Amino acid sequence: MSTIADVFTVVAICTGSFFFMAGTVGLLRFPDALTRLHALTKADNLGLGLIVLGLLPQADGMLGALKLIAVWALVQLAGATVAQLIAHALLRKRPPT
Amino acid sequence: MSTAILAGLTGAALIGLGLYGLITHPHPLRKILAFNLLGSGVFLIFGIIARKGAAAGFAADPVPQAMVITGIVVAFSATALAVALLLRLVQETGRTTLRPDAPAKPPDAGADA
Amino acid sequence: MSEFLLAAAGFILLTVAVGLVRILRGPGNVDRTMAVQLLGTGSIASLLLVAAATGVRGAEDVALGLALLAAFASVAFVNSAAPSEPDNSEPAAGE
Amino acid sequence: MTVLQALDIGLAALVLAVAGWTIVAREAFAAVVGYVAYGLLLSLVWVRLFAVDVALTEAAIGSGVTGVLLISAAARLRKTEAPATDERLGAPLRLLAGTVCAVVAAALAAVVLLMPDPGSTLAPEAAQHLAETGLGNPITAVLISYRAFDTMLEKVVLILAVIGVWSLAPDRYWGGAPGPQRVARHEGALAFLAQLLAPLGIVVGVHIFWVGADEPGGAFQGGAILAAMWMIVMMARLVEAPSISALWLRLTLVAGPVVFLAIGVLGFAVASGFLTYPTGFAKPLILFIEAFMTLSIAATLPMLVMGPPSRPPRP
Repeated sequence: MSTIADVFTVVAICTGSFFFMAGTVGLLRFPDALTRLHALTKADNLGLGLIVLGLLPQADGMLGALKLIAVWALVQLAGATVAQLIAHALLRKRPPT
Repeated sequence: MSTAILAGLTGAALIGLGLYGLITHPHPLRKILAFNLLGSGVFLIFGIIARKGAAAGFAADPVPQAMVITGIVVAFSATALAVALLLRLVQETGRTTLRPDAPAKPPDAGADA
Repeated sequence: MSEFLLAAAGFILLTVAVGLVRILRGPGNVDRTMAVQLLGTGSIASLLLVAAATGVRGAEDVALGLALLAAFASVAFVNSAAPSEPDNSEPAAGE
Repeated sequence: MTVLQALDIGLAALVLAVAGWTIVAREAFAAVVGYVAYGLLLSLVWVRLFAVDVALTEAAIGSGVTGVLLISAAARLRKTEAPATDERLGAPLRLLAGTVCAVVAAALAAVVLLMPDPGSTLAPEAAQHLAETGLGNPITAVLISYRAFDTMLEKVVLILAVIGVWSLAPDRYWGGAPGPQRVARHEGALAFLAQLLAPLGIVVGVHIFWVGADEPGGAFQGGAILAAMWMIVMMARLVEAPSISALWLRLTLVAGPVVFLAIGVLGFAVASGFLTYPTGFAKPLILFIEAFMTLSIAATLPMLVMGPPSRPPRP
């Protein structure tokens, strides 16, 4: 049982780390701010989400698991809003050509 | 090398960096920033003192930790007061320097609310 | 297991730190804000991993605090970038 | 070298790199953004030092609230940066300053390396006081019982800072309110964030204050999170900053130190002196004091960030 949980953890955390790397590569390589924003939100949502998912089997008790999920939900909320706000700020500065 | 010594060395380097910024930057906001850097370096040195004082079943001596917590709050209030002073100075004179021989500029009306 | 978690934490920290090159390069302040946003998420992830590996008590609460403040700096940035737009055009509602 | 050591060294290098950036950056805004990142990394370092209470404080105050203060200041001071660069020190002086700072850093590094291990400690005294208070978190016990006097004075410092900031207001604005005005139509996303985040944040803030008796947390950390939540609803312009002459605001600001002082003076009558607690009642009294301190901190930090009043008082 614990082996299955461990394998699950390893797979989820590896995938999550991959998304963080993808987000960074996007942030560095994409040509303009709006596409970079797109890359950033992927890392925010999927990267942290998968890591939290992977840590859930290792969490101690209900409260620990609940806190992990709360962390993810809060970052999700913050990431979504900040993406909106930044996109707004970008559009305001540069009206569509 | 243990984590605590590494953190202490980082703290020493941060104090050096912060001091350098405090001396060389002409803009007061940058000085405030450098001052905060210096402060956090001091706190890290407190961190190693706490970690080395681990005794009585604690992972770290609680007394320096408590001092760091009060220190962070006091550093914040000093920063806030300094920033408020600076903004008021700019609002009044349009400049960030107190040097009497600095070129006078008209007060910046655009220093908005 | 804990070795793996720590390695993952180090890897994530390293990648988001590479992302900080955006702070250096800019070009705009928007890009800098995005780099910090990514670093914030990455630090939360590595904090959770380190906490699970080393078993520091209460580290989830630090992650919770960081998560609450994740949007904080970015909101301040957006607010200060466009400060005086609907400011005086409308009288304060309410009273 | 173990994985953990590699992680520590990487983290330290990263902290130093970001700190270096805040010094060498050309624009103040870029430096301030670096400082926010620096605060985040520093709270990771504190977790690695097993100082979770400090990590929480650093995350909430060092990175979060200070970051907001400096970001808005940098945005407002952008026009003044170019004139200030005229006053840059010359290269020889900068070299001299660099040498002096390197010597200071090297001396401190030597102190760190020569520090005895295990070092001198006050932990046994703290542990003894911990047993008397009935608390489980030694740091809270140090803050409110063993070194209570420091903590009380520190609260007074916070109030002095608020008075200092307020007294920078022009005469015509005295009694007015700081910060932006409330608007009827807000930017959708920001208002949504604030409306959703604030209730959750209040729960987390109260939780961190409450568990502070036995687990990492406490009045400072909980209060700082509550303060951040108040600031976010003000930034979203859902609520307006109160007028600085509002009685409730002033009462909230002084509530923490006043209650602390009152119970401290009561110590003369019912316990063994100033700022001591009667045996058996220490824990409830400490939590009572901490509740008011949390409220005071939650009110003080936003007032410091919002700055002096910027509008004339309403007639």
